Amino acid sequence: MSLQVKFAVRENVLVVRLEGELDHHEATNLRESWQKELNNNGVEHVIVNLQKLSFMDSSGLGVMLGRYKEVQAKGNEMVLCSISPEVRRLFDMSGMFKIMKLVDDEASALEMLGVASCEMK
Amino acid sequence: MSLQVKFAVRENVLVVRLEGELDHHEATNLRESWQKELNNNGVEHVIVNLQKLSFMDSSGLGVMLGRYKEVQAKGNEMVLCSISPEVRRLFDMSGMFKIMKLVDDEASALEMLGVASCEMK
Amino acid sequence: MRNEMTLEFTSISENESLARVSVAAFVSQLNPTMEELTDIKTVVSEAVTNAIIHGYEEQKDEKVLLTCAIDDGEIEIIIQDRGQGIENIDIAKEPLYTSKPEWERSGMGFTIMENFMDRVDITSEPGVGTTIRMTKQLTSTRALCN
Amino acid sequence: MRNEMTLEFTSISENESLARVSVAAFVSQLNPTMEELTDIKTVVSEAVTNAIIHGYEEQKDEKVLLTCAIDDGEIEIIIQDRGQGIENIDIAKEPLYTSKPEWERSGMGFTIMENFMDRVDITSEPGVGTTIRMTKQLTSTRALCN
Ligand SMILES: Nc1ncnc2c1ncn2[C@@H]1O[C@H](COP(=O)(O)OP(=O)(O)O)[C@@H](O)[C@H]1O
Ligand SMILES: Nc1ncnc2c1ncn2[C@@H]1O[C@H](COP(=O)(O)OP(=O)(O)O)[C@@H](O)[C@H]1O
Repeated sequence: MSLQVKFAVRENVLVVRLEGELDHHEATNLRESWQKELNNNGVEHVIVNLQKLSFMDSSGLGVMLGRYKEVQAKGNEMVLCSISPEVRRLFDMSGMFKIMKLVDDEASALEMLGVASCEMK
Repeated sequence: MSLQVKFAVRENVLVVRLEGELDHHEATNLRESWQKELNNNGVEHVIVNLQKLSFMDSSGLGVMLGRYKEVQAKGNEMVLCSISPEVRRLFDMSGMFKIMKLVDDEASALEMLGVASCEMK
Repeated sequence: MRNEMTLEFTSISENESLARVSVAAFVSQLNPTMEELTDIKTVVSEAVTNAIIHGYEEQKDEKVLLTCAIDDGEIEIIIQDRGQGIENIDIAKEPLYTSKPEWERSGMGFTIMENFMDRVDITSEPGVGTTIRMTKQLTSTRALCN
Repeated sequence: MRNEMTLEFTSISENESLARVSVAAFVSQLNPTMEELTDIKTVVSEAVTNAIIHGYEEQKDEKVLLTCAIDDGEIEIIIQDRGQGIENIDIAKEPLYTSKPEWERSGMGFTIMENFMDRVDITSEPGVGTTIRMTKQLTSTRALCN
């Protein structure tokens, strides 16, 4: 029921794949590990893959908004993809898509950020 | 989390496939529908397929033992198959396999009961 | 028929998922839609999180009390803390308002509760604690009443 | 660190799964093995079922009380009813003994509790009620203590 987080780097893009449930308890750890990844690796843009995220509440929104602001402050982009209907309800209700971009899948997100869309490791 | 029960008849054998969790709440319904099936269809022997049963407690043992006695009283056989490790613990502990036969899968159970082992509908 | 559960637990963030899972298991007796179940898990998570971080300011030896009752397809959820209470409820309810921006709170908790439930009542007294009472009629049963 | 939950619910069989699911969600913080988790769900199911069918004889407006505490990998589960109580605990504990054979009870409830837990204490008074207290040390944490 807890949260699994996987990071991958593709050229200058950090891909964050979330799996499980993102609540206040998980938010603190996620924030820390995510910030660490953003400071490494010469990463610029971010893709958040929500495909396997089955639950999220407003503590999750806080983490997303926090990272979005950091990325945007450096003139870079953050794109969400592969959202499930469960999690989409919260994003719709809270108007998050007026701020962040949402695309269907990782391939589209990579393309949007100018990364050649071949196989991802 | 509740129990799904599927019955199938193959020659003179009633196949009972259980899916989900079998506790006291579910046991009463299961008992009734199972007894109805035993009285129909010219059924003699019984195979209980436990493959998708994820939980069972002693109320479930009661239902199994009850049907076993009814089947045995008519000189027929009841065979269990495809038990999961979770449910096996309870059966092992309570010595059920000293009474009932357990085989690996439905095909073996059908063979044991003398039904030709072709495709099941 | 009325069915009721009361869950009391230590005020630590590990128990946020316990609260969601228990309420979800309880209300699933009413066969809610997937959307309704998600809404209910979300509002429970919001109110319990608030009790832990705002009510008790992360003191780990307090208790959160959760009551859930179902009666003819109506769900009532009450979440209570005996923490520091809310000075001004009208301000607290405003979308995006948070007293803890440094913790990356989004200030959307109450807005989400009010959107996902039919009714939300907040009772709070500084120094005494906060009680959130929420109700929701499930659509499946609402249709049956017509 | 100690963590505690108390769950009180109406004495109807629909709530047997609620009790299992809540305790499972709570103890999963300790990372139990699959076997340990199955054992715990099973004993909770046994004791709660007994409270509902034996303690309250299926009266649907009573309450079952469940407490679960975890402390350094030791799990304590207490299940209580204010029902009719047990006349003779030694007889009740015997494998295969049941006072309700006509309901297809297997008489294995207490035997399962004693096998799957480290310790089971039964306190009961006719006309007052029954309390089952069970403890179990998880192997993962037991290994750490050596
Ligand atoms: N249980 C509570 N006890 C004390 N204060 C609370 C409680 N719940 C909410 N509040 C106050 O109301 C504000 C708004 O809550 P909410 O909309 O959930 O946003 P957030 O939790 O993101 O701050 C909180 O920042 C806090 O000041
Ligand atoms: N909570 C309880 N209240 C009253 N009697 C109980 C309670 N729990 C158990 N008993 C008595 O102990 C007997 C044995 O219990 P158990 O081993 O669980 O078997 P079973 O539930 O299959 O009868 C029951 O048949 C009942 O007479």
